[in-house]
Amino acid sequence: MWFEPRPLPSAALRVLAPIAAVIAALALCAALIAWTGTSVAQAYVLLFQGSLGSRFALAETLTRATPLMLTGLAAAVAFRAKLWNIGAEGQLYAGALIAVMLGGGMVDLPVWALLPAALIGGALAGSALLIGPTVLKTGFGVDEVVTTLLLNFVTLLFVSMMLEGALKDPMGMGWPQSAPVLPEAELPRLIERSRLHAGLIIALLAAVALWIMNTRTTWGYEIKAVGANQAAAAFAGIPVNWVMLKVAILSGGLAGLAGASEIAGTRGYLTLDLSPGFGYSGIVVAMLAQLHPLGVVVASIFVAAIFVGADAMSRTVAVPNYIAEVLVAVSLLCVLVSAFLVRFRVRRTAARTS
Amino acid sequence: GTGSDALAQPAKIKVAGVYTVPIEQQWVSRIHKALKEAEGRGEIEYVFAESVATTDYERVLRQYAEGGQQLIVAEAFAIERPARAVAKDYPKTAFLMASSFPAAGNNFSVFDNYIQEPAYLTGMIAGAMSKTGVIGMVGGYPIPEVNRLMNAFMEGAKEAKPDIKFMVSFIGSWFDPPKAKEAAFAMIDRGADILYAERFGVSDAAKERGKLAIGNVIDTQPQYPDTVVASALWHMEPTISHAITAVRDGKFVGEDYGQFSLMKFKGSSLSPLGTFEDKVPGDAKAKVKEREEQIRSGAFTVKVNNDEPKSSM
Amino acid sequence: MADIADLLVSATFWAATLRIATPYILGTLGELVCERAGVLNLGIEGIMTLGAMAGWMAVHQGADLWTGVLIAALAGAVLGSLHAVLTVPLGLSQHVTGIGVTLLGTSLSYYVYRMVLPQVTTPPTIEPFQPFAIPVLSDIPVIGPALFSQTPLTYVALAAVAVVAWVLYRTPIGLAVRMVGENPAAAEAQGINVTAVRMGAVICGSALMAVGGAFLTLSAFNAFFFNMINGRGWICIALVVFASWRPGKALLGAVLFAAFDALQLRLQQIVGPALPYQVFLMLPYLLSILALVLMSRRAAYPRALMIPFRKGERH
Amino acid sequence: MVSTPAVEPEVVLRLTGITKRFGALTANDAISLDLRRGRVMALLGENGAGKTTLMNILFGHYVADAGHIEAFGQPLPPGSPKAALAAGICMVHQHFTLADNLSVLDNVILGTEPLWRFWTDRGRARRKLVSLAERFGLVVDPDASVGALSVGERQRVEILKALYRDARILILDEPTAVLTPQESERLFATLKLLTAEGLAIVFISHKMNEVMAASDNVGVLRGGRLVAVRRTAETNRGELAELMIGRTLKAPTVEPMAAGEPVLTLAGVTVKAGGGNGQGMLDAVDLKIRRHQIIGIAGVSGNGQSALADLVSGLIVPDAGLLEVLGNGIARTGPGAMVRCGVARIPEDRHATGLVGDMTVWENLIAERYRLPEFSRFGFLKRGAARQRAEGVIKDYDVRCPGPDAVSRLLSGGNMQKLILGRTLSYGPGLILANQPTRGLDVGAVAYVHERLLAARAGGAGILLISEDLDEILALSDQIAVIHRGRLSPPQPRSAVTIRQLGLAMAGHWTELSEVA
Ligand SMILES: Nc1ncnc2c1ncn2[C@@H]1O[C@H](COP(=O)(O)OP(=O)(O)OP(=O)(O)O)[C@@H](O)[C@H]1O
Ligand SMILES: Nc1ncnc2c1ncn2[C@@H]1O[C@H](COP(=O)(O)OP(=O)(O)OP(=O)(O)O)[C@@H](O)[C@H]1O
Ligand SMILES: [Mg+2]
Ligand SMILES: [Mg+2]
Repeated sequence: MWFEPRPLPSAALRVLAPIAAVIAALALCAALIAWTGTSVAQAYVLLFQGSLGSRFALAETLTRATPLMLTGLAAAVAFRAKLWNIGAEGQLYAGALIAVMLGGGMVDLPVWALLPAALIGGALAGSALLIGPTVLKTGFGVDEVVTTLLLNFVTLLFVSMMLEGALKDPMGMGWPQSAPVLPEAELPRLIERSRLHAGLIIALLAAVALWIMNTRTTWGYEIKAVGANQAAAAFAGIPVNWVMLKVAILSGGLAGLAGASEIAGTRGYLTLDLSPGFGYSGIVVAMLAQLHPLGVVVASIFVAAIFVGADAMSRTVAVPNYIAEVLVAVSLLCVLVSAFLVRFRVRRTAARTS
Repeated sequence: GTGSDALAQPAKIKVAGVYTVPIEQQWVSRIHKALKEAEGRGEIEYVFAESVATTDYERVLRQYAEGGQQLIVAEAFAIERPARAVAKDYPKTAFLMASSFPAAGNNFSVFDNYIQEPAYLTGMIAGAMSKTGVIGMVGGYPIPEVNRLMNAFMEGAKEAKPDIKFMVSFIGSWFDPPKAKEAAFAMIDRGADILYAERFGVSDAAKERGKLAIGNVIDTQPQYPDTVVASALWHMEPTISHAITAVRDGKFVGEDYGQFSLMKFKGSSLSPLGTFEDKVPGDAKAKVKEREEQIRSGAFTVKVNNDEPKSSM
Repeated sequence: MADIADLLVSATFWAATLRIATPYILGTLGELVCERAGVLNLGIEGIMTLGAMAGWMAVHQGADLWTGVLIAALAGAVLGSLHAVLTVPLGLSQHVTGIGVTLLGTSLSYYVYRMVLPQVTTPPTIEPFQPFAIPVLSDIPVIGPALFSQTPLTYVALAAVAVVAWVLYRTPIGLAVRMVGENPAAAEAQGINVTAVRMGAVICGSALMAVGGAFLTLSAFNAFFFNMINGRGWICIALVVFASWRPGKALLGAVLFAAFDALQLRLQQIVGPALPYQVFLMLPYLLSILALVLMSRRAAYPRALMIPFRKGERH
Repeated sequence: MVSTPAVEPEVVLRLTGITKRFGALTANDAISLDLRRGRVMALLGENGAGKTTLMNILFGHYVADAGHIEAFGQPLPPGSPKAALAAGICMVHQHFTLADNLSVLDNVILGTEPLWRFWTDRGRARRKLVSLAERFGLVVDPDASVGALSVGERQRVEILKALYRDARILILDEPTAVLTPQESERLFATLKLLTAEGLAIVFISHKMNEVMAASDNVGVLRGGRLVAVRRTAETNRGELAELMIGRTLKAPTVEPMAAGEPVLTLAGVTVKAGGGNGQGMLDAVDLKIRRHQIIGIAGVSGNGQSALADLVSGLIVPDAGLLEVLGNGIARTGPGAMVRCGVARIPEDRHATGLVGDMTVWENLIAERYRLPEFSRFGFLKRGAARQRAEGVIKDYDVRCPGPDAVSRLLSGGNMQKLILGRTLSYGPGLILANQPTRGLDVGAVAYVHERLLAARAGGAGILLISEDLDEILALSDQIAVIHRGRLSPPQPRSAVTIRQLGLAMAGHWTELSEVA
């Protein structure tokens, strides 16, 4: 058996493949659900209802999708340039840290400036954190997978240090948490009695902006060229290192923004469990979307819906809520395989003439 | 609406538990156990969600509130503000939340593990049992829930042996038993012969090295019959039954349930010495007994001290 | 200061160091074997979790401890072969597949654990491996208690270092593993089945990682906890780089890292919180990054690391 | 060797009806071939004719779609290099298959012993290797790291790999492509020793003189089909060339022209950083190229050509010395700066550095100029203008592709090269860097590229032609210089040098070259 590249995969194939992958994932996980003795059909119906079936469910799904969208875009923009940023988690915390400092009034700012300062400051913090590994990569050839991964832990420990030290909330009864941001630094709610906040709008705008950037601008052009063939890009005169740096600033900034928007939108203050792995899930989202910014919107809503829906389902029927993560993981792997099958067709070992 | 209908049998109250950790975790296991028992008595219908990430916590609260749960028992520790916002949004639902902060409004009550009293008593026992005069204490993070028990324990130990020394360390994680065990080993290596087991893993270190341990929140003596001398037990039953009654009678208001964790209300107790009945010196037992009586009668109060405990070596 | 010096020469300190190091040694060796064959395995965190769960669960269900270790290795091998199939013959992105495998390994472990043990209020426990003092050797002062009074899996880990080093540098199969990590086309031209060797390496490496995970539930502790691996797998990834892909240095790196941890736990009690404990915890990561930068130019990293090799394609 | 004994030796290898398709492309079309003991069979054919593919099938890298192979009368299982090796077939690949980080010995012994053993007997292996090396004059240090070896030494290691395995059939795919003429001669002497011991050899080459000198039989491939097999003694160059390309080849004519003002001046240019293991740097290079002038640079690859090309491409800056391009003293150079001052650059490797395979034709066409007002405004691309330009180039340069939106990866090599020519030459450059401009192209495309370069020369451009193909250098250049270990010989008029002199000069004997001057 071997794999033969398809010269030009058809559009239908490319659209159908991820859908088929998700169906395959649901089918694979059906076995786990059946193990509990629950009806699989009922479970998936509940999953759907719990994620998209009501105004509340939808609002919750979108709330959870918001940070995923931003970290997904962060991964998508970096991966397009083949900058393997595995550090979105750390960048998210860096963004949250700065956002909570600025939004909490650490620097004297007019009230109207609090929110923009928190968001922009958070984004810049994320950028700053990715610049180091990027410079090490372009300048010294240090593998950014390892450095960005390691920086996640360093950042988390640093945040932990701040939360138990300088930033500890004096009113927090000793909990390792920061003081809350001022009300003026909070993102407005989009729907009453829900958590859905304007961070979603920011994420959507970011996705559209990235899409326009990718398709219409010189920046998008450079990034694509550098990602597809760095040597050729350099030869043509595209400033590869500078493009990488721009990508790092964008990618880290988006991840930082995810942290800032979580602070300003849902939590109000910083704890060490701000993110249940949004940075890592962002990679999943980006891959599901095949790095397309608008695809990221869809994929993040999909992942969030699975999480929220599976979580809700698990509370109605006796399926452990860990099923949510299993579903996401299996979906990711299935989508990877399906993307492979779009590019290659499987051939039996032909003509074993012996 | 909690009104009972024409039938004599009152309708079961719908209760939901929301926990940030798995239900095996000592702290949450006490709440879970009390609610399970109430369910067993037919008083409530009980559902729960465990290991809920704090990001998802507010949603789960809201979903339960939307879903018509009458009483929600949960932890508000890391999500104080969102939890209170949810309670405001759902005034008909009763919220009983673990919290270090005061109660609020008409439907937000708070509770906490105020078991410093039995902790003090276990300290007295530890002080009496220590031969090296060094006690090791391993905690997760220095938060009030941990600090006040450690402080009370230390006070008790000092009463029994004024020159006793303490080593304190925090491992920076709630879930790393191997690491807690290592921290405990480190203390044993430096002379501790009794360990205050705030985290899972500490008693195991004591057991492995033939040292003693003091339990916390749950009674682990059955697992460590030759190691765990005594434990300060937490009983959520008084808190839970008070809340259930209040909901059933339509009288739930925001109040502080902290007192229901006190010994006076049977919210906490010193575990029976069990396998150590004969090993603890008689006069120590007598002194503990005396203090216990005084605490119950109100003649002696154990200070609530939320400050981070410090090593004294 | 004198306290710290005393500490550094005490047998108990080094015994603790070796104990803490054991899962890192096994995990790092496992990752090293994968990477030597050219496959980055970011699935390590999930594979270690699955190993910890599967090994423990087997023992809890009545198997003896060594069977538990075997089952952990098997479980690791199974999850590893998923990573192997996706990254070797299919040549999918190794980062992303690895993250998917980690996600799957951890969530599946939790799911299975909860399915088997749905209603527990205290964590069920098993009777774990006990320290086993090797006669004679353990009587040597300082070194004896430090090295030779460990639980059996620590000895297994130390032996694994020697075995992996021997296999890589002294045997034909080891040469084949190194070759497919350096230049798969060259290996194929010498009649080596690149796909088989790479997959075999990933599977064996994953089994080693899983045993590293099982150490935590069968030896270091006696129960399985969610989040129990707690980032130890990621550290192994860094340690491999720190060790320049050499088994001996991997041992050194793991021991150094563990020594920092052991020291940190003790310093907290000696000097109190003079420095936030996080600083100590950060050190190993920062040192790894520094090591990466220092040797990036001349690192003898496997040249074909992360480069897929599909048979019959132009290279 | 040329004289054939009355009795033919036995057939050791028989290919029957080998067919191999890559998608729509038929790389091998029902090829049948016999190889006899102690004989050398040369395979000729244009680039892409399917020679390597055939050998890859024989060696088991690829599986044929149809056909079968017999070695020594036994059927050879398809798709298994291991089986091929077991049958005594060894292959020296067109691109070396060695691991740089491992020692020579490691590279040689890999796969020669059962995989599942507890140790490797290195002592014995080393003795065997050393004795083989001595017997065939292939001296190389068994413990040296391959990464530290020269190209010629690596070639020796490749052959030693085959000998170590007691090869009975040896396949050499373009073994002399990277060797100096002298090194090639050494290789052929070794091969003679081997055939005398009964080894059968297939060797692939584009160099007609080698084929004539060293082979007993010649097979000619065209478009995937074996169009002829001839006894070497009974054929001649002309016939073979015609068999290969289907028509006779007209040599390009270089009109004599008066050189104009200088377009490129290098004075004492030194480049320190650069290519690995001490090679590939430039050492005090002087060079002047004028308008209407083609200067050819000959040399064995890895002697500094890349550095020279990178310098003129703007990828690197000189560490010392002066670089002047079209009247501009270049201080802050860069590919963009070079393009803007009028340098057209044809890179060595069109796949790796010439084009971004996954981008479309129009995207590739603007790669050098996307930031200029011609193609963008306020950071937004003018896609219309870019497409329009692509359509123009496609027409003017006869790029065969579906249109501006075609993905350039799917173009054939010749059309890729036309695309690159169109990208640079259409702006009327004053200086052209042509680095291996025809490598891997079929003859038609080669003629087209040469024609375009000569037209640019006539139009006033000066051309720096770097090529490993001496015939190309001799055919196009006004003057020829040889580069060796980073040093450049003074250019000599083409009429004053011979292939032999060039070969010696490429090996470092410059005196040969200056004697004529
Ligand atoms: N793995 C592959 N996938 C797709 N196409 C291939 C592959 N290998 C070879 N080809 C195509 O098959 C044809 C024959 O290629 P091959 O390498 O055999 O040519 P060749 O005669 O060896 O040429 P050269 O003189 O350049 O070495 C070419 O068009 C080539 O692009
Ligand atoms: N890997 C591949 N995938 C898909 N199609 C290919 C591949 N390789 C070659 N082709 C197809 O085969 C044809 C010949 O391509 P190829 O690149 O071999 O041409 P070439 O003239 O030999 O160029 P070069 O010598 O530069 O490789 C092209 O039209 C291309 O569509
Ligand atoms: Mg070709
Ligand atoms: Mg070829």
